[in-house]
Amino acid sequence: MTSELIYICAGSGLVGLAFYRLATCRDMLLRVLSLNVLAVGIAILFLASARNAGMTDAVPQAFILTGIVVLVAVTAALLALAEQIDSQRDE
Amino acid sequence: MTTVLQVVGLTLTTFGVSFLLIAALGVWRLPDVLSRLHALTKADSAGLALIALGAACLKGRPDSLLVLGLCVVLVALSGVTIGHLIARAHLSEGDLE
Amino acid sequence: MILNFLAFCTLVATLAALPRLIIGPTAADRIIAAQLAGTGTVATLIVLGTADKTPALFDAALVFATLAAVSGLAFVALQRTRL
Amino acid sequence: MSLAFDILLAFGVVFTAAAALGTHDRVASIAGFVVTGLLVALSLVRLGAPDVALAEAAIGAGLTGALLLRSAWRLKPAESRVSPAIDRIIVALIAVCLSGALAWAVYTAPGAALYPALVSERLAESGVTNPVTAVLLNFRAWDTLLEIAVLFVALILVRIVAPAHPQPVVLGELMLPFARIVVPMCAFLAGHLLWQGASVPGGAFQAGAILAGGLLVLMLGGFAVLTPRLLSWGMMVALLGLAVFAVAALSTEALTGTLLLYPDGAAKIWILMIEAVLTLSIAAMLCLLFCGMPRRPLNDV
Repeated sequence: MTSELIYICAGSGLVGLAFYRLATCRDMLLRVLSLNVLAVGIAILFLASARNAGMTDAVPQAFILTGIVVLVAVTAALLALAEQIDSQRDE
Repeated sequence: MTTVLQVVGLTLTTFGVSFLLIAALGVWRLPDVLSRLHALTKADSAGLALIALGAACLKGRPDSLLVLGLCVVLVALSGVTIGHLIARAHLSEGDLE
Repeated sequence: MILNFLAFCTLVATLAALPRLIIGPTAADRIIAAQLAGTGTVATLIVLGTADKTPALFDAALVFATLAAVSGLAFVALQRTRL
Repeated sequence: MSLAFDILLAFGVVFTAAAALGTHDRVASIAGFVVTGLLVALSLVRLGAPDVALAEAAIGAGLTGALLLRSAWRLKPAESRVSPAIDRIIVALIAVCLSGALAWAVYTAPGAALYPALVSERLAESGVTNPVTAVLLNFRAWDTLLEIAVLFVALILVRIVAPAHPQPVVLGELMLPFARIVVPMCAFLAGHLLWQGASVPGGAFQAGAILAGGLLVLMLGGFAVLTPRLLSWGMMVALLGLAVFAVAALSTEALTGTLLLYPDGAAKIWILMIEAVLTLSIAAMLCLLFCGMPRRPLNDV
Protein backbone atom coordinates (compact mmCIF):
# COMPACT_ATOMS: atom_id res chain seq x y z
CA MET A 1 0.00 0.00 0.00
CA THR A 2 2.91 2.37 0.64
CA SER A 3 4.04 2.47 -2.97
CA GLU A 4 0.50 3.40 -4.00
CA LEU A 5 0.62 6.23 -1.47
CA ILE A 6 3.84 7.50 -3.08
CA TYR A 7 2.22 7.60 -6.51
CA ILE A 8 -0.94 9.19 -5.11
CA CYS A 9 1.26 11.97 -3.72
CA ALA A 10 3.00 12.37 -7.08
CA GLY A 11 -0.31 12.49 -8.96
CA SER A 12 -1.87 15.06 -6.67
CA GLY A 13 1.38 17.05 -6.80
CA LEU A 14 1.10 17.18 -10.58
CA VAL A 15 -2.53 18.31 -10.35
CA GLY A 16 -1.62 21.12 -7.92
CA LEU A 17 1.32 22.22 -10.05
CA ALA A 18 -0.76 22.32 -13.22
CA PHE A 19 -3.52 24.22 -11.43
CA TYR A 20 -1.04 26.84 -10.22
CA ARG A 21 0.41 27.30 -13.70
CA LEU A 22 -3.01 27.47 -15.36
CA ALA A 23 -4.03 30.22 -12.96
CA THR A 24 -0.88 32.34 -13.10
CA CYS A 25 0.49 31.99 -16.62
CA ARG A 26 -0.59 33.91 -19.72
CA ASP A 27 1.48 32.01 -22.28
CA MET A 28 -0.74 29.84 -24.49
CA LEU A 29 1.83 27.07 -24.96
CA LEU A 30 2.44 26.76 -21.24
CA ARG A 31 -1.30 26.65 -20.61
CA VAL A 32 -1.74 23.76 -23.04
CA LEU A 33 1.23 22.06 -21.37
CA SER A 34 -0.38 22.56 -17.95
CA LEU A 35 -3.58 21.00 -19.19
CA ASN A 36 -1.61 17.96 -20.32
CA VAL A 37 0.18 17.72 -16.98
CA LEU A 38 -3.18 17.98 -15.20
CA ALA A 39 -4.57 15.08 -17.23
CA VAL A 40 -1.47 12.97 -16.60
CA GLY A 41 -1.70 13.66 -12.86
CA ILE A 42 -5.32 12.56 -12.80
CA ALA A 43 -4.37 9.41 -14.73
CA ILE A 44 -1.76 8.50 -12.09
CA LEU A 45 -4.22 9.18 -9.26
CA PHE A 46 -6.90 7.08 -10.93
CA LEU A 47 -4.63 4.11 -11.57
CA ALA A 48 -2.98 4.25 -8.16
CA SER A 49 -6.39 4.08 -6.51
CA ALA A 50 -7.51 1.30 -8.89
CA ARG A 51 -4.71 -0.96 -7.72
CA ASN A 52 -5.28 -3.41 -4.94
CA ALA A 53 -3.72 -6.72 -4.01
CA GLY A 54 -1.17 -6.47 -6.81
CA MET A 55 -3.82 -6.33 -9.53
CA THR A 56 -4.90 -3.22 -11.40
CA ASP A 57 -8.54 -2.86 -12.34
CA ALA A 58 -9.09 -3.12 -16.11
CA VAL A 59 -12.01 -0.68 -16.35
CA PRO A 60 -10.10 2.42 -15.10
CA GLN A 61 -7.23 1.39 -17.37
CA ALA A 62 -9.56 1.47 -20.36
CA PHE A 63 -10.91 4.87 -19.24
CA ILE A 64 -7.44 6.36 -18.99
CA LEU A 65 -6.42 4.88 -22.34
CA THR A 66 -9.43 6.55 -23.93
CA GLY A 67 -8.60 9.75 -22.08
CA ILE A 68 -5.03 9.85 -23.39
CA VAL A 69 -6.17 9.54 -26.99
CA VAL A 70 -8.86 12.20 -26.55
CA LEU A 71 -6.29 14.43 -24.84
CA VAL A 72 -3.98 14.47 -27.85
CA ALA A 73 -6.91 15.42 -30.09
CA VAL A 74 -7.87 18.22 -27.70
CA THR A 75 -4.26 19.41 -27.59
CA ALA A 76 -4.08 19.54 -31.38
CA ALA A 77 -7.36 21.44 -31.60
CA LEU A 78 -6.30 23.93 -28.89
CA LEU A 79 -2.94 24.54 -30.55
CA ALA A 80 -4.58 25.10 -33.94
CA LEU A 81 -6.96 27.62 -32.35
CA ALA A 82 -4.12 29.34 -30.48
CA GLU A 83 -2.11 29.67 -33.69
CA GLN A 84 -5.14 31.14 -35.41
CA ILE A 85 -5.66 33.66 -32.58
CA ASP A 86 -2.02 34.73 -32.75
CA SER A 87 -2.07 35.19 -36.51
CA GLN A 88 -5.31 37.21 -36.29
CA ARG A 89 -3.65 39.44 -33.73
CA ASP A 90 -0.88 40.18 -36.20
CA GLU A 91 -3.21 41.59 -38.81
CA MET B 1 26.42 -23.26 -16.66
CA THR B 2 23.50 -21.18 -15.46
CA THR B 3 25.48 -19.66 -12.61
CA VAL B 4 28.28 -18.73 -15.02
CA LEU B 5 25.74 -17.06 -17.30
CA GLN B 6 24.21 -15.26 -14.34
CA VAL B 7 27.56 -13.93 -13.16
CA VAL B 8 28.47 -12.83 -16.68
CA GLY B 9 25.04 -11.22 -17.14
CA LEU B 10 25.21 -9.34 -13.86
CA THR B 11 28.73 -8.13 -14.61
CA LEU B 12 27.76 -6.89 -18.06
CA THR B 13 24.66 -5.15 -16.72
CA THR B 14 26.70 -3.49 -13.99
CA PHE B 15 29.21 -2.26 -16.57
CA GLY B 16 26.39 -0.90 -18.73
CA VAL B 17 24.73 0.86 -15.82
CA SER B 18 28.00 2.47 -14.76
CA PHE B 19 28.49 3.56 -18.38
CA LEU B 20 25.11 5.26 -18.27
CA LEU B 21 25.88 6.90 -14.93
CA ILE B 22 29.19 8.27 -16.18
CA ALA B 23 27.54 9.50 -19.38
CA ALA B 24 24.83 11.29 -17.38
CA LEU B 25 27.52 12.86 -15.24
CA GLY B 26 29.35 13.88 -18.42
CA VAL B 27 26.26 15.48 -19.96
CA TRP B 28 25.75 17.36 -16.73
CA ARG B 29 29.32 18.50 -16.11
CA LEU B 30 31.23 18.73 -19.42
CA PRO B 31 31.93 22.28 -20.63
CA ASP B 32 30.56 22.55 -24.20
CA VAL B 33 27.99 21.08 -26.59
CA LEU B 34 30.29 18.87 -28.61
CA SER B 35 31.88 17.18 -25.60
CA ARG B 36 28.42 16.59 -24.09
CA LEU B 37 27.37 15.05 -27.40
CA HIS B 38 30.39 12.77 -27.14
CA ALA B 39 29.22 11.58 -23.70
CA LEU B 40 25.66 11.04 -24.98
CA THR B 41 26.57 8.89 -27.96
CA LYS B 42 28.74 6.60 -25.82
CA ALA B 43 25.82 5.97 -23.48
CA ASP B 44 23.45 5.36 -26.39
CA SER B 45 25.59 2.81 -28.15
CA ALA B 46 27.87 1.14 -25.59
CA GLY B 47 25.91 1.52 -22.33
CA LEU B 48 22.60 0.24 -23.60
CA ALA B 49 24.25 -2.53 -25.63
CA LEU B 50 26.04 -3.82 -22.50
CA ILE B 51 22.84 -3.69 -20.44
CA ALA B 52 20.89 -5.54 -23.16
CA LEU B 53 23.62 -8.14 -23.48
CA GLY B 54 23.57 -8.67 -19.73
CA ALA B 55 19.78 -8.95 -19.73
CA ALA B 56 19.97 -11.46 -22.59
CA CYS B 57 22.44 -13.58 -20.56
CA LEU B 58 20.16 -13.46 -17.52
CA LYS B 59 16.99 -14.23 -19.47
CA GLY B 60 18.34 -16.57 -22.12
CA ARG B 61 15.11 -16.82 -24.11
CA PRO B 62 15.27 -16.41 -27.89
CA ASP B 63 12.19 -14.15 -28.24
CA SER B 64 13.44 -11.66 -25.67
CA LEU B 65 16.82 -11.80 -27.44
CA LEU B 66 15.20 -10.51 -30.61
CA VAL B 67 13.39 -7.69 -28.82
CA LEU B 68 16.54 -6.64 -26.97
CA GLY B 69 18.57 -6.64 -30.19
CA LEU B 70 16.01 -4.42 -31.91
CA CYS B 71 16.06 -2.06 -28.90
CA VAL B 72 19.83 -1.71 -29.11
CA VAL B 73 19.79 -1.13 -32.88
CA LEU B 74 17.08 1.51 -32.63
CA VAL B 75 18.63 3.44 -29.75
CA ALA B 76 22.10 3.34 -31.29
CA LEU B 77 20.74 4.44 -34.65
CA SER B 78 18.74 7.33 -33.22
CA GLY B 79 21.72 8.36 -31.09
CA VAL B 80 23.97 8.43 -34.15
CA THR B 81 21.53 10.32 -36.34
CA ILE B 82 20.43 12.86 -33.72
CA GLY B 83 24.03 13.37 -32.66
CA HIS B 84 25.08 13.95 -36.25
CA LEU B 85 22.26 16.42 -36.86
CA ILE B 86 22.92 18.35 -33.65
CA ALA B 87 26.65 18.54 -34.39
CA ARG B 88 26.02 19.64 -37.97
CA ALA B 89 23.63 22.36 -36.91
CA HIS B 90 26.00 23.40 -34.14
CA LEU B 91 28.99 23.69 -36.45
CA SER B 92 27.24 25.39 -39.35
CA GLU B 93 25.22 27.97 -37.47
CA GLY B 94 27.02 28.31 -34.20
CA ASP B 95 23.92 26.99 -32.49
CA LEU B 96 20.54 25.49 -33.19
CA GLU B 97 18.67 28.66 -32.27
CA MET C 1 18.16 -7.86 -5.21
CA ILE C 2 21.23 -6.80 -7.15
CA LEU C 3 19.01 -6.21 -10.16
CA ASN C 4 16.70 -4.00 -8.13
CA PHE C 5 19.69 -1.98 -7.05
CA LEU C 6 20.86 -1.76 -10.68
CA ALA C 7 17.39 -0.56 -11.73
CA PHE C 8 17.65 2.14 -9.07
CA CYS C 9 21.08 3.16 -10.42
CA THR C 10 19.71 3.36 -13.97
CA LEU C 11 16.94 5.63 -12.76
CA VAL C 12 19.54 7.80 -11.03
CA ALA C 13 21.43 8.00 -14.34
CA THR C 14 18.21 8.98 -16.11
CA LEU C 15 17.56 11.79 -13.66
CA ALA C 16 21.19 12.94 -13.45
CA ALA C 17 21.09 14.54 -16.89
CA LEU C 18 18.09 16.69 -16.00
CA PRO C 19 20.04 19.65 -14.54
CA ARG C 20 21.48 20.08 -18.02
CA LEU C 21 17.95 20.15 -19.42
CA ILE C 22 17.06 22.99 -17.08
CA ILE C 23 20.19 25.13 -17.22
CA GLY C 24 20.77 24.70 -20.94
CA PRO C 25 22.21 27.12 -22.04
CA THR C 26 21.54 26.28 -25.71
CA ALA C 27 18.72 24.30 -27.29
CA ALA C 28 21.22 21.63 -28.36
CA ASP C 29 22.11 20.91 -24.71
CA ARG C 30 18.47 20.45 -23.82
CA ILE C 31 17.88 18.06 -26.70
CA ILE C 32 20.96 16.06 -25.66
CA ALA C 33 19.65 15.81 -22.08
CA ALA C 34 16.20 14.70 -23.29
CA GLN C 35 17.76 12.10 -25.56
CA LEU C 36 19.85 10.70 -22.70
CA ALA C 37 16.74 10.54 -20.50
CA GLY C 38 15.04 8.54 -23.25
CA THR C 39 17.92 6.06 -23.38
CA GLY C 40 17.84 5.90 -19.58
CA THR C 41 14.16 4.94 -19.48
CA VAL C 42 14.72 2.21 -22.06
CA ALA C 43 17.60 0.86 -19.95
CA THR C 44 15.50 1.08 -16.77
CA LEU C 45 12.72 -0.92 -18.42
CA ILE C 46 15.18 -3.59 -19.58
CA VAL C 47 16.71 -3.96 -16.12
CA LEU C 48 13.26 -3.98 -14.48
CA GLY C 49 12.08 -6.58 -16.96
CA THR C 50 15.02 -8.80 -16.06
CA ALA C 51 14.40 -8.30 -12.34
CA ASP C 52 10.65 -8.85 -12.43
CA LYS C 53 10.72 -11.88 -14.75
CA THR C 54 8.11 -10.22 -16.96
CA PRO C 55 9.17 -10.13 -20.62
CA ALA C 56 6.22 -7.79 -21.42
CA LEU C 57 8.46 -4.98 -20.18
CA PHE C 58 10.87 -5.68 -23.05
CA ASP C 59 8.08 -4.89 -25.52
CA ALA C 60 7.47 -1.66 -23.65
CA ALA C 61 11.20 -0.91 -23.92
CA LEU C 62 11.00 -1.43 -27.68
CA VAL C 63 8.09 1.02 -27.95
CA PHE C 64 10.03 3.55 -25.86
CA ALA C 65 13.09 3.13 -28.08
CA THR C 66 11.09 3.72 -31.26
CA LEU C 67 9.40 6.78 -29.84
CA ALA C 68 12.69 8.14 -28.53
CA ALA C 69 13.97 8.03 -32.10
CA VAL C 70 10.86 9.79 -33.43
CA SER C 71 10.76 12.54 -30.81
CA GLY C 72 14.53 13.14 -31.09
CA LEU C 73 14.11 13.63 -34.81
CA ALA C 74 11.14 15.94 -34.22
CA PHE C 75 13.25 18.06 -31.88
CA VAL C 76 16.02 18.50 -34.42
CA ALA C 77 13.83 18.85 -37.51
CA LEU C 78 11.31 21.28 -36.09
CA GLN C 79 14.04 23.26 -34.42
CA ARG C 80 15.53 24.10 -37.77
CA THR C 81 12.33 25.23 -39.45
CA ARG C 82 12.60 28.56 -37.70
CA LEU C 83 15.86 29.35 -39.43
CA MET D 1 15.06 -1.18 -2.67
CA SER D 2 11.96 -1.09 -4.85
CA LEU D 3 10.44 1.39 -2.42
CA ALA D 4 13.45 3.67 -2.95
CA PHE D 5 12.94 3.24 -6.70
CA ASP D 6 9.29 4.30 -6.42
CA ILE D 7 10.14 7.32 -4.28
CA LEU D 8 12.86 8.48 -6.68
CA LEU D 9 10.57 7.96 -9.66
CA ALA D 10 7.70 9.91 -8.09
CA PHE D 11 10.08 12.68 -7.14
CA GLY D 12 11.49 12.72 -10.68
CA VAL D 13 8.00 12.98 -12.21
CA VAL D 14 7.03 15.98 -10.09
CA PHE D 15 10.46 17.59 -10.49
CA THR D 16 10.51 17.37 -14.30
CA ALA D 17 6.91 18.59 -14.52
CA ALA D 18 7.86 21.59 -12.35
CA ALA D 19 10.89 22.23 -14.55
CA ALA D 20 8.75 22.00 -17.70
CA LEU D 21 6.12 24.41 -16.40
CA GLY D 22 8.49 26.75 -14.58
CA THR D 23 10.58 27.99 -17.48
CA HIS D 24 9.80 30.37 -20.33
CA ASP D 25 12.30 28.75 -22.69
CA ARG D 26 10.23 26.89 -25.28
CA VAL D 27 12.65 24.03 -25.91
CA ALA D 28 13.24 23.54 -22.18
CA SER D 29 9.55 23.28 -21.37
CA ILE D 30 8.79 20.88 -24.22
CA ALA D 31 11.86 18.71 -23.56
CA GLY D 32 10.88 18.70 -19.87
CA PHE D 33 7.36 17.67 -20.80
CA VAL D 34 8.59 14.82 -23.01
CA VAL D 35 10.81 13.52 -20.19
CA THR D 36 7.87 13.84 -17.77
CA GLY D 37 5.82 11.73 -20.16
CA LEU D 38 8.51 9.04 -20.24
CA LEU D 39 8.81 8.97 -16.45
CA VAL D 40 5.02 8.88 -16.06
CA ALA D 41 4.91 5.93 -18.44
CA LEU D 42 7.55 4.24 -16.30
CA SER D 43 5.50 4.82 -13.16
CA LEU D 44 2.40 3.46 -14.92
CA VAL D 45 4.40 0.28 -15.60
CA ARG D 46 5.16 0.18 -11.87
CA LEU D 47 1.46 0.64 -11.13
CA GLY D 48 0.67 -2.48 -13.12
CA ALA D 49 -0.90 -0.78 -16.14
CA PRO D 50 1.41 -1.58 -19.09
CA ASP D 51 -1.34 -0.98 -21.67
CA VAL D 52 -1.74 2.60 -20.51
CA ALA D 53 2.02 3.00 -20.19
CA LEU D 54 2.51 2.06 -23.85
CA ALA D 55 -0.14 4.56 -24.94
CA GLU D 56 1.30 7.28 -22.70
CA ALA D 57 4.83 6.72 -24.02
CA ALA D 58 3.68 6.73 -27.65
CA ILE D 59 1.07 9.49 -27.51
CA GLY D 60 1.79 11.51 -24.39
CA ALA D 61 5.53 11.75 -24.80
CA GLY D 62 6.05 11.25 -28.53
CA LEU D 63 3.22 12.78 -30.51
CA THR D 64 2.18 15.52 -28.08
CA GLY D 65 5.82 16.60 -27.92
CA ALA D 66 5.97 16.85 -31.72
CA LEU D 67 2.68 18.79 -31.80
CA LEU D 68 3.89 21.26 -29.19
CA LEU D 69 7.19 21.71 -31.02
CA ARG D 70 5.34 22.42 -34.24
CA SER D 71 3.40 25.20 -32.56
CA ALA D 72 6.22 26.47 -30.35
CA TRP D 73 7.66 28.89 -32.90
CA ARG D 74 4.33 29.96 -34.32
CA LEU D 75 2.88 31.10 -31.02
CA LYS D 76 4.23 34.40 -29.84
CA PRO D 77 5.38 34.40 -26.23
CA ALA D 78 2.88 36.30 -24.12
CA GLU D 79 3.99 39.61 -22.68
CA SER D 80 6.02 38.69 -19.62
CA ARG D 81 3.77 40.59 -17.25
CA VAL D 82 3.87 38.64 -14.01
CA SER D 83 0.79 38.60 -11.85
CA PRO D 84 1.25 40.38 -8.50
CA ALA D 85 2.97 38.46 -5.73
CA ILE D 86 -0.11 38.40 -3.51
CA ASP D 87 -2.15 36.72 -6.25
CA ARG D 88 0.52 34.12 -6.79
CA ILE D 89 0.73 33.34 -3.09
CA ILE D 90 -3.05 32.90 -2.86
CA VAL D 91 -3.11 30.66 -5.94
CA ALA D 92 -0.18 28.63 -4.57
CA LEU D 93 -2.03 28.16 -1.28
CA ILE D 94 -5.17 27.02 -3.10
CA ALA D 95 -3.08 24.63 -5.22
CA VAL D 96 -1.42 23.11 -2.15
CA CYS D 97 -4.79 22.66 -0.45
CA LEU D 98 -6.18 21.10 -3.63
CA SER D 99 -3.30 18.61 -3.85
CA GLY D 100 -3.57 17.71 -0.19
CA ALA D 101 -7.32 17.25 -0.32
CA LEU D 102 -7.06 15.17 -3.48
CA ALA D 103 -4.37 12.91 -2.05
CA TRP D 104 -6.31 12.46 1.18
CA ALA D 105 -9.58 11.78 -0.64
CA VAL D 106 -8.05 9.21 -2.99
CA TYR D 107 -6.07 7.51 -0.24
CA THR D 108 -8.99 7.15 2.17
CA ALA D 109 -11.59 6.26 -0.46
CA PRO D 110 -13.26 2.93 0.30
CA GLY D 111 -11.34 0.34 -1.68
CA ALA D 112 -14.13 -2.11 -2.47
CA ALA D 113 -13.39 -2.84 -6.12
CA LEU D 114 -16.51 -3.67 -8.07
CA TYR D 115 -15.22 -4.29 -11.58
CA PRO D 116 -12.39 -6.86 -11.41
CA ALA D 117 -14.74 -9.66 -10.42
CA LEU D 118 -17.24 -8.76 -13.14
CA VAL D 119 -14.54 -8.48 -15.80
CA SER D 120 -12.82 -11.74 -14.95
CA GLU D 121 -16.16 -13.52 -14.78
CA ARG D 122 -17.09 -12.54 -18.35
CA LEU D 123 -13.57 -12.53 -19.82
CA ALA D 124 -13.97 -16.03 -21.28
CA GLU D 125 -16.89 -14.97 -23.51
CA SER D 126 -15.25 -11.73 -24.69
CA GLY D 127 -13.06 -13.47 -27.28
CA VAL D 128 -9.78 -12.00 -25.99
CA THR D 129 -7.73 -12.66 -22.88
CA ASN D 130 -6.34 -9.19 -22.24
CA PRO D 131 -8.91 -7.61 -19.87
CA VAL D 132 -8.19 -4.06 -21.06
CA THR D 133 -8.85 -4.96 -24.70
CA ALA D 134 -11.96 -6.84 -23.60
CA VAL D 135 -13.29 -3.74 -21.84
CA LEU D 136 -12.36 -1.39 -24.70
CA LEU D 137 -13.73 -3.39 -27.61
CA ASN D 138 -16.34 -5.67 -26.13
CA PHE D 139 -17.86 -4.63 -22.81
CA ARG D 140 -17.65 -0.88 -23.41
CA ALA D 141 -17.20 -0.82 -27.19
CA TRP D 142 -19.83 1.90 -27.44
CA ASP D 143 -17.52 4.29 -25.54
CA THR D 144 -14.69 3.51 -27.93
CA LEU D 145 -16.90 4.19 -30.93
CA LEU D 146 -17.80 7.59 -29.48
CA GLU D 147 -14.13 8.25 -28.77
CA ILE D 148 -13.28 7.76 -32.43
CA ALA D 149 -16.09 10.18 -33.20
CA VAL D 150 -14.51 12.72 -30.81
CA LEU D 151 -11.16 12.33 -32.59
CA PHE D 152 -12.91 12.95 -35.89
CA VAL D 153 -14.59 16.09 -34.54
CA ALA D 154 -11.17 17.41 -33.47
CA LEU D 155 -9.88 16.62 -36.95
CA ILE D 156 -12.72 18.60 -38.54
CA LEU D 157 -11.96 21.52 -36.23
CA VAL D 158 -8.31 21.46 -37.27
CA ARG D 159 -9.43 21.35 -40.89
CA ILE D 160 -11.63 24.42 -40.45
CA VAL D 161 -8.95 26.38 -38.60
CA ALA D 162 -6.27 25.18 -41.06
CA PRO D 163 -2.92 25.84 -39.38
CA ALA D 164 0.06 26.09 -41.74
CA HIS D 165 1.94 22.93 -42.74
CA PRO D 166 5.25 22.22 -41.08
CA GLN D 167 7.90 22.84 -43.71
CA PRO D 168 10.11 19.86 -44.50
CA VAL D 169 13.78 20.69 -44.11
CA VAL D 170 16.90 19.16 -45.61
CA LEU D 171 18.46 17.11 -42.85
CA GLY D 172 21.44 15.59 -44.57
CA GLU D 173 22.49 12.24 -45.90
CA LEU D 174 22.15 10.26 -42.67
CA MET D 175 18.36 10.66 -42.80
CA LEU D 176 17.85 8.07 -45.51
CA PRO D 177 19.38 5.08 -43.63
CA PHE D 178 17.65 6.31 -40.47
CA ALA D 179 14.24 6.33 -42.15
CA ARG D 180 14.96 3.04 -43.90
CA ILE D 181 15.34 1.31 -40.56
CA VAL D 182 12.96 3.26 -38.31
CA VAL D 183 9.91 3.38 -40.59
CA PRO D 184 9.72 -0.39 -41.29
CA MET D 185 10.38 -0.93 -37.56
CA CYS D 186 7.36 1.24 -36.74
CA ALA D 187 5.16 -0.67 -39.16
CA PHE D 188 6.39 -4.02 -37.83
CA LEU D 189 5.95 -2.95 -34.20
CA ALA D 190 2.46 -1.63 -34.92
CA GLY D 191 1.47 -4.98 -36.40
CA HIS D 192 3.03 -6.83 -33.47
CA LEU D 193 1.21 -4.67 -30.89
CA LEU D 194 -2.07 -5.04 -32.75
CA TRP D 195 -1.80 -8.82 -32.95
CA GLN D 196 -0.66 -9.40 -29.38
CA GLY D 197 -3.19 -6.90 -27.99
CA ALA D 198 -5.69 -9.73 -27.72
CA SER D 199 -3.71 -11.53 -25.03
CA VAL D 200 -1.02 -9.26 -23.57
CA PRO D 201 -0.58 -5.45 -23.35
CA GLY D 202 -1.02 -3.72 -26.69
CA GLY D 203 -3.90 -2.85 -28.98
CA ALA D 204 -5.27 -0.53 -31.62
CA PHE D 205 -4.43 2.76 -29.93
CA GLN D 206 -0.82 1.92 -29.19
CA ALA D 207 -0.34 0.45 -32.66
CA GLY D 208 -1.94 3.47 -34.31
CA ALA D 209 0.28 5.84 -32.38
CA ILE D 210 3.43 3.92 -33.35
CA LEU D 211 2.37 3.90 -36.99
CA ALA D 212 1.74 7.64 -36.80
CA GLY D 213 5.27 8.01 -35.41
CA GLY D 214 6.65 6.25 -38.48
CA LEU D 215 4.65 8.51 -40.80
CA LEU D 216 5.97 11.50 -38.84
CA VAL D 217 9.53 10.39 -39.57
CA LEU D 218 8.66 10.28 -43.27
CA MET D 219 7.16 13.76 -43.15
CA LEU D 220 9.89 15.38 -41.07
CA GLY D 221 12.63 13.77 -43.13
CA GLY D 222 11.11 15.28 -46.25
CA PHE D 223 10.36 11.90 -47.86
CA ALA D 224 6.62 12.46 -48.06
CA VAL D 225 5.45 15.56 -49.87
CA LEU D 226 2.11 16.76 -48.52
CA THR D 227 0.08 17.25 -51.65
CA PRO D 228 -3.65 18.02 -51.31
CA ARG D 229 -4.33 14.66 -52.94
CA LEU D 230 -2.35 12.80 -50.26
CA LEU D 231 -4.10 14.75 -47.53
CA SER D 232 -7.56 13.95 -48.85
CA TRP D 233 -6.57 10.28 -49.03
CA GLY D 234 -5.51 10.58 -45.40
CA MET D 235 -8.88 12.09 -44.56
CA MET D 236 -10.59 9.14 -46.29
CA VAL D 237 -8.58 6.62 -44.26
CA ALA D 238 -9.39 8.58 -41.10
CA LEU D 239 -13.09 8.45 -41.91
CA LEU D 240 -12.87 4.76 -42.80
CA GLY D 241 -12.25 3.75 -39.16
CA LEU D 242 -15.32 5.55 -37.91
CA ALA D 243 -17.40 4.21 -40.80
CA VAL D 244 -16.32 0.58 -40.35
CA PHE D 245 -16.88 0.75 -36.60
CA ALA D 246 -20.36 2.25 -37.10
CA VAL D 247 -21.26 -0.36 -39.74
CA ALA D 248 -20.02 -3.10 -37.39
CA ALA D 249 -22.21 -1.66 -34.63
CA LEU D 250 -25.27 -1.63 -36.89
CA SER D 251 -24.66 -5.13 -38.24
CA THR D 252 -24.28 -6.55 -34.74
CA GLU D 253 -27.59 -4.88 -33.98
CA ALA D 254 -29.08 -6.69 -36.97
CA LEU D 255 -27.42 -10.04 -36.15
CA THR D 256 -27.88 -10.26 -32.39
CA GLY D 257 -30.46 -7.61 -31.59
CA THR D 258 -28.10 -5.67 -29.34
CA LEU D 259 -25.73 -2.89 -30.36
CA LEU D 260 -22.11 -4.14 -30.39
CA LEU D 261 -22.91 -7.54 -28.92
CA TYR D 262 -20.83 -9.79 -31.14
CA PRO D 263 -22.30 -13.07 -32.40
CA ASP D 264 -21.43 -16.14 -30.29
CA GLY D 265 -17.93 -17.52 -30.82
CA ALA D 266 -16.97 -14.98 -33.47
CA ALA D 267 -16.07 -12.18 -31.05
CA LYS D 268 -12.33 -12.46 -31.66
CA ILE D 269 -12.69 -12.10 -35.45
CA TRP D 270 -14.91 -9.05 -35.05
CA ILE D 271 -12.60 -7.42 -32.53
CA LEU D 272 -9.50 -8.01 -34.65
CA MET D 273 -11.18 -6.66 -37.78
CA ILE D 274 -12.33 -3.51 -36.02
CA GLU D 275 -8.95 -3.05 -34.36
CA ALA D 276 -7.04 -3.43 -37.65
CA VAL D 277 -9.10 -0.74 -39.35
CA LEU D 278 -8.96 1.46 -36.25
CA THR D 279 -5.16 1.25 -36.21
CA LEU D 280 -4.88 2.63 -39.74
CA SER D 281 -7.52 5.23 -39.08
CA ILE D 282 -5.98 6.41 -35.79
CA ALA D 283 -2.57 6.68 -37.44
CA ALA D 284 -4.06 8.77 -40.25
CA MET D 285 -5.94 10.99 -37.80
CA LEU D 286 -2.91 11.63 -35.61
CA CYS D 287 -0.82 12.49 -38.67
CA LEU D 288 -3.43 14.87 -40.03
CA LEU D 289 -3.78 16.50 -36.61
CA PHE D 290 -0.03 17.08 -36.74
CA CYS D 291 0.34 18.36 -40.27
CA GLY D 292 -2.94 20.24 -40.61
CA MET D 293 -5.09 20.67 -43.69
CA PRO D 294 -4.63 22.85 -46.75
CA ARG D 295 -6.46 26.14 -46.63
CA ARG D 296 -8.83 26.28 -49.58
CA PRO D 297 -10.31 29.41 -51.14
CA LEU D 298 -13.84 30.05 -49.88
CA ASN D 299 -15.74 29.50 -53.14
CA ASP D 300 -14.11 26.08 -53.51
CA VAL D 301 -15.64 24.62 -50.34
